[in-house]
Amino acid sequence: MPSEKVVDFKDVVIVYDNFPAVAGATFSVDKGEIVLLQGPNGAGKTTLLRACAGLLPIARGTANVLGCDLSTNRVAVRSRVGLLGHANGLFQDLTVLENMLFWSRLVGATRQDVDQAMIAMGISGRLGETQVAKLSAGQRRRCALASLIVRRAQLWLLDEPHAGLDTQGRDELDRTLRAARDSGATVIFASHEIERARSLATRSLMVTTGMVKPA
Amino acid sequence: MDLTPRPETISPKRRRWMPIIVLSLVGIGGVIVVTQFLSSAIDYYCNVDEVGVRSGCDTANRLRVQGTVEQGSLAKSDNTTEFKLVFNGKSLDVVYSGDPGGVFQECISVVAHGRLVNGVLESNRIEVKHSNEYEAKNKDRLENSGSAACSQVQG
Amino acid sequence: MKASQVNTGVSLKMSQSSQKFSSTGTQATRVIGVLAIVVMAWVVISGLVFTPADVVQGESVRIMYVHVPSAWIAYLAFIVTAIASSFYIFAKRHSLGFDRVAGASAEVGVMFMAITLITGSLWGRLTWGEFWQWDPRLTTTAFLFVTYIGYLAVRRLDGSIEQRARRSGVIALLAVLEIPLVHFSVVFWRSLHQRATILDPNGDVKMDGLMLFTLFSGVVAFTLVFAWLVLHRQRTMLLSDLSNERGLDNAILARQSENASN
Amino acid sequence: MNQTPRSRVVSAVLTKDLRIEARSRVVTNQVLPFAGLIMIMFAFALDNDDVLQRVAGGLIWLATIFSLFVIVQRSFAIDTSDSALDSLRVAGIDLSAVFLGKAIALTLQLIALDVVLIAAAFLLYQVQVSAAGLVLLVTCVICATTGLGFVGTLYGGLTAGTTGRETLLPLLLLPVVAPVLIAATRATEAAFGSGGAATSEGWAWVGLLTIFAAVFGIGGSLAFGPLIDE
Repeated sequence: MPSEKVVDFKDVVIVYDNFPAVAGATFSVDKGEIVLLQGPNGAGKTTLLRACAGLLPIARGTANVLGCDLSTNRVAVRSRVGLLGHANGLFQDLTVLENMLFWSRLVGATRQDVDQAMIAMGISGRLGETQVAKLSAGQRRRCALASLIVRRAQLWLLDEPHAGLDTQGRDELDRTLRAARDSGATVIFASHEIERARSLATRSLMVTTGMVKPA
Repeated sequence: MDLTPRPETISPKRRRWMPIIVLSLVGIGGVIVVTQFLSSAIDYYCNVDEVGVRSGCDTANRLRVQGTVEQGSLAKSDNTTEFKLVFNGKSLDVVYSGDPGGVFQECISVVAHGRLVNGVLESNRIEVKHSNEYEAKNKDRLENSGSAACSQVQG
Repeated sequence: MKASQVNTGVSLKMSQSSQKFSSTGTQATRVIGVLAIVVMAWVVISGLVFTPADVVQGESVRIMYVHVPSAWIAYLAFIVTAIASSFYIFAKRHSLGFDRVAGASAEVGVMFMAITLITGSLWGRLTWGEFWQWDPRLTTTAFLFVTYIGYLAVRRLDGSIEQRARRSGVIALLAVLEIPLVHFSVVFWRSLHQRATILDPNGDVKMDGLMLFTLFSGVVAFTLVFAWLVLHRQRTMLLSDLSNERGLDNAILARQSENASN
Repeated sequence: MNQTPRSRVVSAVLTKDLRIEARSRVVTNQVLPFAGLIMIMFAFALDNDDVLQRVAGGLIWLATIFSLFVIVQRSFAIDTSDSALDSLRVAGIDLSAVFLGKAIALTLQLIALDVVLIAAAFLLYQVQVSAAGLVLLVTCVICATTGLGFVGTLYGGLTAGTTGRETLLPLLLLPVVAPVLIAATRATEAAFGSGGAATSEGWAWVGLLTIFAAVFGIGGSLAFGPLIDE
């Protein structure tokens, strides 16, 4: 292993809609960490997470994720990360189970993986047969988290994972993220639930106006 | 619950040239289909000798007939213009309602639109089909004998 | 040099970042521009005065000196677009300079194609008696024109410069396939439009000597105009990209100082 | 080395798109009546059996191509509405498989649409078809809709998620699908025997349709990934 650094950003600028949403971010994340990104709205947390997933071009600076240089090989990163964005990425007209089976087929997960993930997020049974359009916001979030779990990524990127979940759901989520870390994954997440997030994270980073500092 | 990261997924190396070769073969096939099998359907006109013979030139339909206006056949009256179209040894009488105007004259190629009635093409539109020859309009040539001029213009 | 403050201390990903601009002209474009004016003047005088009228078409043959060169240059422009796009797409280092050349060339090509269609319909009215006929050559030309209008519309879609280059590159490579279809439509099918005189496959050019020379001069003049326009347009595109880049530098500084003041 | 096999991605995307259509019935409830309306309007406007029989082939394919614009936009709206397209990008799969899956789903919807439109032509325009003509008609529908499915998916992916795509998509697609419109119309006319056309004349047009489908099938699966990967 040449480096245990999973994410390594140096003076990274990311332009979104002609605006430097990230304006010179320098930070790194080691393997096995659970890193919290905190900061006010519009600070660039979402942009950072999407860039780590290889979805946004790097305008300036050097960015390295899981050994891939993002400015030259953005696509290679995508097969190794799992991203839960603001949106859930679910199909409204399909049931919870159909959504889960669709994503699990794409990433090569088994039916057993799906069942376990659905039990873990509390959406198995009758809820599994319900169309996503008829679910509450919190239930949809659980479904999106379950499809992230079957992904079994090396790097988990979560944008406001706690938002919309009830206490029980948040406990389930925290347990799952710790278990993933223990199995060898790395987690970066953004959250406004500072108390809960701090207890989950092994380290916090402060994101303000497109820059990253230790919190 | 198993949360161990999956081993890296490596996309298999694809042969980059195969699709391009297949694509060009398909393209060649396209050219052959278009030029060999579809020409009669896309052709703009039928030649005089093909009327009623070639598919797509059926005498029942409205036709576009190409030929040369025979020298000495042009007869203009008040409302009609009559002339003979010749091509490849066959000829066809054309009655055009009106005066074609423009550069219409004897000895040039035209496309006449119309229907066949008793072996006569009743036309209501005439387009001059210009050949791909361009020559200077000079006095010498205009004074040449008519037949020589006509053979010069025929494409 | 007034423009020397451009890109001070900023590493630009632009291919010509070291170049300093006071205008989009250079020695080369000035020479091309002057040559274009001289040759064009000769084409106008020769086309309108020196060349004879055609034995069949009469005076309307003079439209040919504009119509044929503009059609050829439109083809040339679209082929340049396709070549530049393929350089952008297939080269290891996706250089945006090629994308700008592709875009500039397509814009000029659409202009020449419009000139071709307008002069062609005028000539058609005089010779065939019709402005427009749905014959194979005219129909395929119309499709080609609309395709490249679509290409320009794709370049204006929102997204990053790289996205613009990739999307329009794919369309350019698909659209260029139409050109042989348009050019050979008069050979494949019987068309109202005459076959090519100068690019005759058998090589016997049936055209009066001075007419031919004037037509060639027209092609040279239009090629020079094309080159002049593309070089300038490509540079204004570069300048606009550079100014965006400068705007970005300012935006980054503003964003960072916003941070310091907090 | 456990990249998900292409065939599995293709079938997953295909069943997903078809199942969503079966549930939401957007094509059935909106596009089909729209296309049917085009057929009926022409029947009223050209109240003449001779003319209608003659133009039946053209009307079927004109209605198909107008419907194509709507179905393509619907097909990509499914994926962009809740950012599922982002999740597809991050899933680390071969995106040409997504292209094939979506194109096949689109083709099957178009075939279903054409079956209804052809049935409408039989009812409204009293067209006739022989056994040989029926074989030609079926082949023509399959080849033409496959080509339309490929080209629609390619251009739909190109404009997916951009502003102004509603107007841009027809502008881009119309010149490209014009050969399909012409070829499919001529082949259908040959199958119906409209205007005395012989059935055998239609097969060359079907050849053209096949080649169109092959070009955009290969070109699309090469280009779709880079276009979506942003």
